[in-house]
Amino acid sequence: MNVKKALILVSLIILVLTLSAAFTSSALGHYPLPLSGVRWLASWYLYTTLNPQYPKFTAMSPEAVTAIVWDYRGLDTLFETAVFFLAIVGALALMRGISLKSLAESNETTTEGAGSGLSLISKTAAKLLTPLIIAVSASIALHGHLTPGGGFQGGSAAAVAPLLLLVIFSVYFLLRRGISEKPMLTLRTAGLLGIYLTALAVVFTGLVTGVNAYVFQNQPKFDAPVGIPAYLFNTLVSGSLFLFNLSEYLAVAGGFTLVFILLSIPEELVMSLIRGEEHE
Amino acid sequence: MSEVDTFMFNVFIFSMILNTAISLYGIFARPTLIKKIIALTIFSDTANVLAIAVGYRAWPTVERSPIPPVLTTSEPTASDLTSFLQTAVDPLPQALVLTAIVIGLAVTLFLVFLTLQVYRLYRTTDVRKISRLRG
Amino acid sequence: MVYLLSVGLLVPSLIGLAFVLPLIGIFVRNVKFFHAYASLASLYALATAAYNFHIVLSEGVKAYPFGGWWPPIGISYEIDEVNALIALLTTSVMFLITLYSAWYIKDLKSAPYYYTLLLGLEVGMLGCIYTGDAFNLFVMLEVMSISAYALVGFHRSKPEAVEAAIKYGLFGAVATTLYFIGLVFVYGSFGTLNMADLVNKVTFGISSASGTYYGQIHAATAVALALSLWAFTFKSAVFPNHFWLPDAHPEAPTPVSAALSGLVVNVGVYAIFRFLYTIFSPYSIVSELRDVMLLALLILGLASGFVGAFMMAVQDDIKRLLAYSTVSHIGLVLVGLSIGISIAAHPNTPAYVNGLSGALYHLINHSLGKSLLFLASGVVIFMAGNTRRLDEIGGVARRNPLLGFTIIVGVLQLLGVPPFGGFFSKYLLYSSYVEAGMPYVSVMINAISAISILGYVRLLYAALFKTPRTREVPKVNLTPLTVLLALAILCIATGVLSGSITEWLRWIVGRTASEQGIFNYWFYGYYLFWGR
Amino acid sequence: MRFAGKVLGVFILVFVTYVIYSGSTSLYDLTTGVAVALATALITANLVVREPHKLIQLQRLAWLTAYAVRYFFIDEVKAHVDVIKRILHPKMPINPGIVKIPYGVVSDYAMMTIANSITNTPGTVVVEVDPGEKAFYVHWINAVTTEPSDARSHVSEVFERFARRIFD
Amino acid sequence: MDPSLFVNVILYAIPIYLTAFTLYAVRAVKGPTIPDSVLAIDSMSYDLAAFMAILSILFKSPILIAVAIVLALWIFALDIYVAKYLESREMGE
Amino acid sequence: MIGLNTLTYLFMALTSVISLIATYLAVLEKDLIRAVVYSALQSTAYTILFYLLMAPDIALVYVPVAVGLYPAVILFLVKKTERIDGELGSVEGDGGK
Amino acid sequence: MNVSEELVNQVLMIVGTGMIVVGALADLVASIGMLRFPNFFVRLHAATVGTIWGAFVPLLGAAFFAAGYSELGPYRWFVAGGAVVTAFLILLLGPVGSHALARASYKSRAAVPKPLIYDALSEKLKEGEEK
Repeated sequence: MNVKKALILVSLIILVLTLSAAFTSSALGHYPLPLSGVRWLASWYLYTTLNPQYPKFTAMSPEAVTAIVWDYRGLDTLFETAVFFLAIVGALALMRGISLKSLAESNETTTEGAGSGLSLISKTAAKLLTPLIIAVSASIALHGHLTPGGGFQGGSAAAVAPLLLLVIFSVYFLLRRGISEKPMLTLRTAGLLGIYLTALAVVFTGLVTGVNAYVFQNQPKFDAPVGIPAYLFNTLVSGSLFLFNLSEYLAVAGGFTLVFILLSIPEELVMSLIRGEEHE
Repeated sequence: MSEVDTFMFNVFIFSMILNTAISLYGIFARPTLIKKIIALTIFSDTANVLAIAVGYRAWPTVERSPIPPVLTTSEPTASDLTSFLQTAVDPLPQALVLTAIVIGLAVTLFLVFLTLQVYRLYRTTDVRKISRLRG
Repeated sequence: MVYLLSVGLLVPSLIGLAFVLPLIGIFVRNVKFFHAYASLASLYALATAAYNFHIVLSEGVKAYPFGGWWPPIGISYEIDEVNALIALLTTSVMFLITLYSAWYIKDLKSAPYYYTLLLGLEVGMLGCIYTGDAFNLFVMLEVMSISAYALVGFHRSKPEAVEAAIKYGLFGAVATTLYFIGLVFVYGSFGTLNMADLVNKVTFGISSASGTYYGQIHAATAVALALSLWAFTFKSAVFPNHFWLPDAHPEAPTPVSAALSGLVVNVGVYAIFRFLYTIFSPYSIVSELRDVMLLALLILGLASGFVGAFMMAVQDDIKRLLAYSTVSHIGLVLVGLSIGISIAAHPNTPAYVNGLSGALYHLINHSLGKSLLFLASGVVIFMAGNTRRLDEIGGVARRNPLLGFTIIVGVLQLLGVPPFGGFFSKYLLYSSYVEAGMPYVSVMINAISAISILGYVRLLYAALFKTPRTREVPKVNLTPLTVLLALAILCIATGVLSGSITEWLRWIVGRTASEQGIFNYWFYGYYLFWGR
Repeated sequence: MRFAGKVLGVFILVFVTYVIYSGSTSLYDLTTGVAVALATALITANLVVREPHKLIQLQRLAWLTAYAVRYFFIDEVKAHVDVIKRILHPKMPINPGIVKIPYGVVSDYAMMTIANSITNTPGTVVVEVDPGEKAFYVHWINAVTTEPSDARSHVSEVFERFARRIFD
Repeated sequence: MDPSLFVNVILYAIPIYLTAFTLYAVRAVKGPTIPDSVLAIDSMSYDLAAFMAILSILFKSPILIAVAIVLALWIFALDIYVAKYLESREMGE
Repeated sequence: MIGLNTLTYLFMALTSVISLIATYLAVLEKDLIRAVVYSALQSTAYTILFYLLMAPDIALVYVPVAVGLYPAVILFLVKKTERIDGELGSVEGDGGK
Repeated sequence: MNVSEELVNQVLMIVGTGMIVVGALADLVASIGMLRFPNFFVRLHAATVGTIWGAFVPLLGAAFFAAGYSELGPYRWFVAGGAVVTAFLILLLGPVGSHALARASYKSRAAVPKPLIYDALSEKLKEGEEK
């Protein structure tokens, strides 16, 4: 046991020394202060993120990070969402066949009283907070192409609302209002499909019209003359970025709520269902 | 004040490197799975801070700070873009870290569900007591 | 005409097929639907991967820029001969595994989740293989890994399975995060993440759209290579990082064991190949660092070969035995990959070409043989009444001659007996180290094969030659046996056609791991977009 | 009709928050604001509002304004100065106690307003609320009295008067 | 008057904020009980939200303000979790 | 007169030192709830770092994830499992169980 | 820019600066209180000082300051709006959080309110148990 700990310590000290030495020999590109400029690649992004002078070479969004996340490197983000999706599916697979539905009906009468959840002050405040949180999170998500924020940021902020209701009241409170596993899974799938279809929209256009087009294309390119309109009624919507943000907002909010509903399934129920299960 | 700035920035970077080591120690040496998960989140967060620090830039002038990589106008002129290029920080590490944070979150969530399942089957989360497998 | 749609659309469209599956699972109450859905999806993947392979063979290296953003600005997929070949291997074996799953997964409760995760696994592997961007590799590694963690823990009420899953998941997450730190160093010093652009900077030094270097690139390369190779050796379970594999692979559902052992470990090997033979190639300015890394890999490969072979001999669980055999074989593949040490073999010498083509050949042989054996072991376990212990299996394979035949084929393939592919690939590895002037490595390869005989013989004896304890064994229907037969035919084909396959692999290695290959990777992946 | 009233109330609340938070009144903000506010209102109306007719009585808003002015400029300042003195005093004169303070309002929002007002003035924190016997249990840094009605006149008389006019 | 005068005044206030944050952090680290730490983190984060608003003006990058509201919201959620943890038998009930 | 740049770097260093202490305590603390609280402190410190490194997007992602979701998830988990890490020790003010 | 608008801006900035400075001082005092006070329940009062004068007031101050600070351009309304919404959210969140923590730690005995001269709540809880 002690040998193992000593081994861990020694290797960690080596790691620290290596990383420090690497940093002090400017392996991160700079030492001791950051670079005085940005790397060339970054200047490409900064220069072309919203540059109407080069209509074939811009993402049409003032927000360079969102532009990179959804346009320049959209593939990463699709699969980042896929990782989150697969994590939720993995959790669902661990919880397969277990649902709160039966408990929710038996708890119909017992949980509305003053005995459960936090105090009445917290409950009243949570009721008032819910629409405010949704308003703020929607603002964060829908302005993702203009100001910091975006689908994930907004969606995770929106998930505070059901989470607070879950913690302050109880999970049965949510279930009685129709926020249960299946609607949340549907919401999540709808969001993911929105992302997916937006990513492929231009390719379909290209296939129909017979011109070249790329997967994840947003604005027209030199060799791919179709794109999603960047302006709608003279308002900047940055083409696909708005659609991506909206879809991701729904998907993330649904996903988080789903995770927390799954986490709040009582242990007795799970144990009673898992015990005596057949396996290979 | 350049020496002070340098010193402070290096304190920051070296703290992050030390954080990496401490959280790795937590992952490998602490016995409880929950503690390992906490340490894992700290570890991936530290990696993210390091990545963002790579994209930072020195102050263009003493008065003028670097700005986030977001244009604050929707109809930029050429001079807007030039000054944006001269002051904005690197957006690429930020986009990468955004992806990495969400991925880390997904993995952590899944590990939490697995830990719960381990507890259901073994009635403990201490890895020293979970020893059906010999490795 | 839409440019190279088959390359660009394959991976995203597969994940789209996975996205809707859990929702369909709520509405459709027929388990046959899910079998058909997953089989069609993986058939689509196989067809597209085959078409991509055809494109590469006929037209050379191709790159697909997502969103129309040219590298290094956007992400691009880049297929050359090696990754198109590995993708073809992956999709074909995955197709067979999906067919087999129709027999294995019977209950409606778990089918949608199982197939979603299996599709996720396939998407992750294909993404890792096709990608031409170092950060996208990280994302796809995570897609692959999280599906793998979830699939390992799929038998949720089995303590060992969940324990193996969390062990795998926890340390896998550390490994990928270390790879991310490596990428931070890459971006910090090279200022780019695109592999073709990295080739440009490290090898050709031609002024690039992403500028030149920043800071000290030797230190950065050392740290980045060390961290990323640690992550890749974790993913492919090389010796000090092999500890999770013998737990995780056996505890997964049998088809998944086959996918993990036969295919997922390949991804790590492929990534090592890409990093050490294309990006930081022998022609690069950091080749002396690369030598150190390759030497370390050689030692680790030999060590894991020995560890796997020794541990095989003492197992009493059929799936654990096969899992240790994976450790041993991946060690051998790594030994082949390490041929590029400059004291051993310069590029384009016979040793170099033999070593790399031997590694590739062995990779293919191992994938086919190991998935065959794992799938067959699933049938054996079923027939023996849900036991995995070697002494309780008691020769059930004798009751079913077809099954017995496939097991013999698989064992001979992995053992390396002359008419089978395993022999020829091991022989290539052997001869390459003899030609490179390191005969002691050749001797060790032989020793590893010799030690592993013991394990395989125990497997054969337990499954086939022991007299069965009971006369009554459950019936197995035709689906798994067809899959096993198909794999067995593939195994025999690799052996029978060994002469032409060897020539062909040598040709592939000459096209990809040579100076011309690196030039092509850079030219078609990076320069072509900017030069036109 | 009742539901429409509730929806309208939440709609206005969400729309105003959205527009203020966005900080501009461009076409984009107004359009998305209306959409978001409508969706939110339809989802949460039943949760948030119980008696929509109170929303349109303007005298309640006027009382709210008056209350805000008085609260922030008189009560808060007094309480802050008191607690700051206690913090900075070398001997730190504190005299803490948990006292019971009854309240007489009916609606939940009025109750919450009183409780938050009490908590938001330094020196008093609501520890527990008992809706059955209509009383707060307040941790008071300087418990000059333990008698419920006395304490009520010290701590929450003013808040209650306003809260009744605003919400009840 | 010149706006830079006001900016300078605020610049002198920054060290006061930093001292306050350090003291809060000391309390958060010292404990002694869990609610103490949570309360210290809580107050610190509300103050940080305010400080972030001020800094976004000093940095002349108005868009940084969005961080403040999210920080305040989630720190509140942390309070609620800890309270629920201390009070209840199961988090979901 | 200290400039804004020095103050920014000072804040950065201060925050990273706080995060270092919080990480150390979070890793070594035996009581898991305390560890969660310390990791929340560390997350808050990292949020400041992201803010100061001019990454509001990252801060907006990071705050929900690290301040909001990780503690919530781990508290759910601890509530369902056990509170003390490693060998049993007495925890003062134990309200959890 | 006309003169009256400039005057309004000046006033807004003066008010804003004043509120920000008040916030700084209140924060300092509150953090000292956090350190000096003997137990959790008394520290709650110091925390309130930090929340209202330490966060609410400077946030409004920042909103005023930004509204008058023309160098920020059209996005200054974004700062002002964000700061105002944050301020009012904190006004709602702060007390609820404090109350929830106080109630939970009292009920679960996670923090013991000592010294205490009078405790009406324990009497009530005792009565409840007797019933």
